[in-house]
Amino acid sequence: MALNQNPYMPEMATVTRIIEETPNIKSFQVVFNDKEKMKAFKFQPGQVGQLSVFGVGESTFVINTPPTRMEYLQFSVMKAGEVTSALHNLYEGDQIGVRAPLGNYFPFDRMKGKNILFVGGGIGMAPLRTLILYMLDNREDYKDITIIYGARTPPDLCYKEDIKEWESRKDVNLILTVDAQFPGWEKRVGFVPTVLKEVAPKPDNTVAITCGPPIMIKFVLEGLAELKFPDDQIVTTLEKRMKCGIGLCGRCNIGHKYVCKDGPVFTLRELKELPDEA
Amino acid sequence: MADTGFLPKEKLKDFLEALSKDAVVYAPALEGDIVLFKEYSQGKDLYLDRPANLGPKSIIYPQCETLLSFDFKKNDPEDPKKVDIELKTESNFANTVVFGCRPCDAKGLVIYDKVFIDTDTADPYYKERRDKTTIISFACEAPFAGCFCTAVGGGPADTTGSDVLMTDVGDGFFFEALTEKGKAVLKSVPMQDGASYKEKAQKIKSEAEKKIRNPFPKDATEKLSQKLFDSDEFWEKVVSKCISCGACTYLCPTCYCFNITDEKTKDKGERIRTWDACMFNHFTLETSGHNPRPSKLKRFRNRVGHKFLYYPEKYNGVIACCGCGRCIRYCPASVDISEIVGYLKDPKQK
Amino acid sequence: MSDVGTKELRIVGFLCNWCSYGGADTAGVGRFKQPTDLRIIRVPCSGRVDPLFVVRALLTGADGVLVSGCHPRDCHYSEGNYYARRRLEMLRRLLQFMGIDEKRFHYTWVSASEGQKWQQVVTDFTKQVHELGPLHDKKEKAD
Amino acid sequence: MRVGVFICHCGSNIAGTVDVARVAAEARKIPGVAFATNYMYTCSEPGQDEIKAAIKRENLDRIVVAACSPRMHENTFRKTIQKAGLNKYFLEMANIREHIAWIGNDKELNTEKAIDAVSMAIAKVMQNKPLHATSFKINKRVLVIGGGVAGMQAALDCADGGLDVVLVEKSPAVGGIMARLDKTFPTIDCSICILGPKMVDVGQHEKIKLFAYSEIEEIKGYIGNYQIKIRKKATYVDWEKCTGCGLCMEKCPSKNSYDYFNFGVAPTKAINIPFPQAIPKKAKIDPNYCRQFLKGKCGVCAKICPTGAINYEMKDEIVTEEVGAIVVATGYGLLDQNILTEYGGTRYPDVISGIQYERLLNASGPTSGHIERPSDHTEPKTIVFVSCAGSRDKSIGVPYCSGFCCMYIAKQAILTKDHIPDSQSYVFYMDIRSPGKGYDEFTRRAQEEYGAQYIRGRVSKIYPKGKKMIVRGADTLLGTQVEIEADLVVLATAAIAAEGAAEMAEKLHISYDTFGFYVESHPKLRPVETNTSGVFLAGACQGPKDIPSSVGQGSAAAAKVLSLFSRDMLESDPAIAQVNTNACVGCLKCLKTCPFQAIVEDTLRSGKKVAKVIETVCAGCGVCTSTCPCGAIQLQHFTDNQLLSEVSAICQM
Amino acid sequence: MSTEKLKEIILKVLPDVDTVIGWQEGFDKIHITPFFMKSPEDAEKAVWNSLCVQNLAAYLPSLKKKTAVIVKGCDSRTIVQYMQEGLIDRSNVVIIGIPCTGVVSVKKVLKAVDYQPIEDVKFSDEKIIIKTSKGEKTLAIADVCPDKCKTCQYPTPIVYDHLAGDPIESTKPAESVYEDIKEFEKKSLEERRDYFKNEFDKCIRCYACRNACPMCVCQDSCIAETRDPHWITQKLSSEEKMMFHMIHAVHLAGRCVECGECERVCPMDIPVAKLKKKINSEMKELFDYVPGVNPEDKPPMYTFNVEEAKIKEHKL
Repeated sequence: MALNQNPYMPEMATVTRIIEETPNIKSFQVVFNDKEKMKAFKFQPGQVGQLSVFGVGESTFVINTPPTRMEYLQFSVMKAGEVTSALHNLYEGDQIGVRAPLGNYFPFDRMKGKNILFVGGGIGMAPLRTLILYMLDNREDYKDITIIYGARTPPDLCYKEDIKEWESRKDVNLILTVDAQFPGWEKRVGFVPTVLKEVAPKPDNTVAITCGPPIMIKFVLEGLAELKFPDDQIVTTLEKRMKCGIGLCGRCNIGHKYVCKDGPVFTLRELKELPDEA
Repeated sequence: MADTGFLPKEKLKDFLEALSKDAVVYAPALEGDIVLFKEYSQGKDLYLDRPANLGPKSIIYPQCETLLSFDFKKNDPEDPKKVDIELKTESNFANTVVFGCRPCDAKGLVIYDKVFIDTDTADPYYKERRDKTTIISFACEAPFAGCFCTAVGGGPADTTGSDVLMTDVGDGFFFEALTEKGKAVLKSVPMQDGASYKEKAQKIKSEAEKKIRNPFPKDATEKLSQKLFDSDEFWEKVVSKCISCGACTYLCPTCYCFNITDEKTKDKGERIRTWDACMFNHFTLETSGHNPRPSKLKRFRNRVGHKFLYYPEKYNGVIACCGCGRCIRYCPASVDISEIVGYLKDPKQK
Repeated sequence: MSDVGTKELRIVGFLCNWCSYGGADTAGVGRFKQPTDLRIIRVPCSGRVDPLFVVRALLTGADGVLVSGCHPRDCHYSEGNYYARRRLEMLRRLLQFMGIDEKRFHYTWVSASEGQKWQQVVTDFTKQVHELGPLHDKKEKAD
Repeated sequence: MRVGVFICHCGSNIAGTVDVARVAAEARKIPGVAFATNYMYTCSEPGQDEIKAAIKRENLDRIVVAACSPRMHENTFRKTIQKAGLNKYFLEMANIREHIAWIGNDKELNTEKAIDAVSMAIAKVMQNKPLHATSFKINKRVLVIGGGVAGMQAALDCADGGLDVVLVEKSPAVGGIMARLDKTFPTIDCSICILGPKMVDVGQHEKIKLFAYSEIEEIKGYIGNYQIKIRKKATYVDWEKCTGCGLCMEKCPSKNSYDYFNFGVAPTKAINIPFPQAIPKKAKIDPNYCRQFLKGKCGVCAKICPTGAINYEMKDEIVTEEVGAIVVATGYGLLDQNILTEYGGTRYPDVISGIQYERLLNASGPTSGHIERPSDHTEPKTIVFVSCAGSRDKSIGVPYCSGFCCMYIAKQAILTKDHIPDSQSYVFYMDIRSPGKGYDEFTRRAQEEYGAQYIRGRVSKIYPKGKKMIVRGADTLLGTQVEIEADLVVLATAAIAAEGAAEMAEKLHISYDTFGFYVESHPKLRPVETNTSGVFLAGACQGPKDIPSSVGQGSAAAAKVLSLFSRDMLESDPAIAQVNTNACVGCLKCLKTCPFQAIVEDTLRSGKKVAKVIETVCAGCGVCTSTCPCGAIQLQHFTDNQLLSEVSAICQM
Repeated sequence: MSTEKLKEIILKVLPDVDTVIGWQEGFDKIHITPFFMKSPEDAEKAVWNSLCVQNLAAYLPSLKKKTAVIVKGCDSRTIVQYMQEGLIDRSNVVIIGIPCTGVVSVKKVLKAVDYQPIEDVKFSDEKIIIKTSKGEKTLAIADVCPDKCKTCQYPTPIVYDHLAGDPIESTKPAESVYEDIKEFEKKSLEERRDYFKNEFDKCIRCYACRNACPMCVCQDSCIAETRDPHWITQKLSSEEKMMFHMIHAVHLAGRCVECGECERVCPMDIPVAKLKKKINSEMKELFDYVPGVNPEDKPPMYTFNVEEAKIKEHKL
């Protein structure tokens, strides 16, 4: 499954398309230069990849296209540090390195036959997108799908094309929200945790998957607890400073778990067993 | 018979020179007042009186190594926008013998092995060097300041990780091969049969073991107190004096945390791996400024946790500490990890 | 070939924008010929020159480093060169101590009108560095 | 990243000694460079159009122009790329003309050097970040320093343009040197008669706030927002009450006070109004001569003053004014005659300076316009004028020409003849400098109509002989030695920088030349601007000037201020220091070294103490950046990483 | 000075402060370790003897609460320098000074006893008696003291609120302070360059010297580890090691209080303090400035004179 025998060796890939999702988030569609490897590449929703801008460094991003759609791998990058800034300086046709797949993935098998609640904020929608698309591609395996997605302002919402499609589907309940009133915005206004409580989904036979900024996650988890979601039906993904991506370098551990290898996907129950070092 | 051997002291240099023919030999040497592993060459002084300040870990797991190098190539003169990147790795590690490290140093390598080799993503750089290296350890006759090897399941003549164990039996050295590699080494050099020294060596070794201090119960199954481990107050008490430097981790034969950084010039560069230390603030610092382990208390707790809780949890109860005592000996503030673990194992201690 | 020696050496110059960079411009306008070894980095003020830039340059390949700013009292930022003077004097003495000939490092003041002085400074400093020869063994590659 | 590189031929200026095509080809090889070309005149309109077109066509995001000095054309190209949609800070220039092509003959070496210069610029531009100016409000008040004719002109023009003006004059009355002149050349009209109305206007203009007998204590701030501390020196007379009646001056028993206004031609009273037309017309006590101060008793003026304005306890007072621009019109000074030892220094009372002679000629002067010898008050018949008394003399540090002496000597020779028809004037000159409208004709009139004898040559010695002064000099035209027995000798002492000019420049953060005259932004094209934006120059503080030039500059400076103030907001240069609060440890060493007090202590929400830059105060010198040990405060556009990238572009072993 | 007197002061001060930083016995008899005392019981364990080498003042800037700290004369210069630079709030610090005639270099003692594990240590009259398995060895403290003690100018703390003992005067001539620097400068340029290359090549970049340095205010923000700014790579070449030590030296210009901690803590025995001491000698020469002596002084690198009496323009 690994692209390379040497786990540090990236696979060279070409950026085929760059989408400006928001003023500071770009999505990169990437195809391995080696067509055979592209064809043979296998991964699971929720797994991540390390993108290399050579000379600058590597950084971890979730593969936000599902394994059911393999024309390219998509990564969404918010401009923050050195590597993300360098990625933002790329053009279509530029070469990057990819180490993937890394880490664990969403327990989508165990979610079969259940209602699914996605709660996402900002760039946190990236890991959810891969699972949403995967589930939509296997729609019959899952029951109700509810997506609560919020951002600071409407222009800060990612995946506008997907949103359009999800809105038009009857089998998806999409709830969008922004933090404050915005000219032309007619949908909900309010922070994601507040909207979650307003929507008040039932915990029965439902798995909640949440991802977003730390402060949002904190209050979403509180909200889910209020709504009586049990800890093992809450799934989240963690983000940490990572270097090796293979559980060696020692910086992303929380207790004995390495986020890069044993994560990034954890149930709330698993997290509660670990030291408070998120 | 190549399983044991004996060399009179004056023949030791001949032995090393013989080894040097087929391999690069690293042996401890005096550099000013400190002891370092240096490439052995003819006539060079050997220094075996005390453990090296920095063990042999840097030979097998160098402090800085190139993971890969890259060249930016503009192959199409018509299209300066198109830049191809060629990646290269190099491996030219020669057969190596580490001579005269201590049993604790060798044990440290076994702790690395589990991380770097016994995994589905084995580290090829480490593995190559490990495979090509033979370890000849030198049993300790007496403990050195801060040592506590027996408490973590080792001993002054522990054989874990060594290919050959060497014991000073007074007029010479007694060698025992412990692995096939070890046998091969002993075979390659003419040596007296050592069988007659076996008993004497054994006695020296068990005498030595008795001299090692035991800061906490040796029984590895004895759990650390989770309550104390989780208590900030406890950590504040024991590590307020820590200055957050990396001396303990860099000198530690079992610490392996690393950093990966890219460096480039105009049209080429390399990705390098360098030792890093979990005691540094920046180790876990994220771009946003958020740090999951923001204080030295949290970082120290993670270091102790890693060695005495997390690693054992992952690897069948094996403690990721070899008790060499370097972190205690060279700590600028004389922080004593064995004392801390002692508290954690027996919170009733005052 | 450099005017003063056989092979060109690497000399890095940090020039303040308002005086010395202008002085070098003036020298250019006046067609005052100079040796070619010098590579100029423009900084707003000699006070911007962290002594560590000099160290970095000398450690990574420069054979000489020249810093030039406005004359004392004439700093565009009124005080920058006073700080530069203290820092660079300290550095000069430190370099000599650690075994890098202080003659490889020179700091001076050249105003925007002193084209001829600039020519003199470049010529003399280049000559001085050439007399010392290369600082690094260029064959020995840094790892 | 897509860098575009443009190598300019500058005709043959660069291409003559640099292989520009090769430089472009080498640049093209560098990863990140998407486009590189060479062009005949990059700064020309088609050249700039080519850059804009390439930015669009090649999708370039950063530009390097290798051409002349950035001091020449950086702004040009910044505007160019801005027009093409790039942030203007995505430009770097490599100076391959002044620093390479023009100073080396070896094409091969020049080309190598140019390649390095371009590589450095490319390395730096890749580190550049887009910077955005922030706007701030302008305080539309102007400070004029100096109430001479230039300063008054600037003040009046600004005030008439609707601006509030703060005019600070260090002496007790405005008028400057011109107020002391008798007549002006070449028209011979009465100086005070033409200046007087201007002085009255200044005194009465509702938009002008006049601080006479005041000095600038401190200047803080930046263009658009200056805070000025003004020291109102103690006059010991409450000017609110003083009516300028002059009774005090009349009755004052201290008759031997030095008369600054009259350059010591005759003494004055310890309490005085400097001259009849003085604006403001207020009395002031000179405590160096006043008996009340020297002996602790007298009090005559206090007793006599009808309004009770005298206050011996008065102290200097500091007032603060806020303005948005500053016009510096601090004028000039005159060489101390004592330096001219070969002329006797000031030992001979009948060897006087031109300005002193001016006071002798003046009807409101100490002699009421009668020319008399200071020694015996007799009328002189033979008068010798010595030009270049100090000027054009390297040995005393005045290598330059004072500019106006030739003209005023001619004037004084003419006036002398008017006053004393049977007098004979001699003028020793080196060259006659008379390049102005009607000027040369004027000097000829002095010779031809008024019989002044012009002798080309230097005076080597002046010494007394009986009641006469012997002036010995060479006549270089005749090649002989001349000796003239003079009754009075007038020296055209050199014009030098005003007293305290350097200290004032330091307060203003402007530069001054070796002689203490202030340096303009550009000698041809920006003659009244300084390198410190918001500070303008007028008059002789920039160099010796005659009245029309001074007045012209006063108006020019006013025009600059008015055009600056035609906007409500100014844009600040974004190339200033910025603090990374994550890295800042709050040691505040930067605060200690900032020359502009632009850094203050700040506390973050987390309670962390950090440094904070006041954007509008920061001038962008970068002293803080090289002070900060942790690299937390970075001068934008000259960050550590930007400069390090340049270093590594050329220093890779 | 008696430990008893010190304990008395600690007990007196304790109620007013959060912590008293002192020393206690370490993992063996030769090692003393810093001790953060919170209670009277803690105070009982406090120790003072010639093995109390650590400069405890270095902890002060990182502590928020009111703290008392025990300082030797040399350590007190740290506090004075903190005051010059505004790095501590003096009213939040209680200084317990100890007059000190010299401490012991553990490295030198260990060397003297062939690095044998130490079983016991006793003091007697300017001497230290070391017991190892090979017997007892008596060493004169003067022979095994750190180099800084040999030229100590400040045996009594410069600032203190309480003094545990009577003030003592320095017996060392002031000119002796920089003798070692002058001596070293007799070496040729090349010898000096080789010397530093060899020494710094031993560096493992553990940053113990930096972290132990009381004047390294950056600590977690140190540019030795950042990429913005990217002054230095993580490579282990001689150039990078040299660069790191130059960064340390240059940043300490006019600030190094010569406590010697950098050198003491170096696990590789590198003479880390040498460059800094050289700069100090120049600060004395150029600006007549000695760091950490007068709280009113301004560190010379953060100020200037328009006319510098001792800096002459260099001719080419």
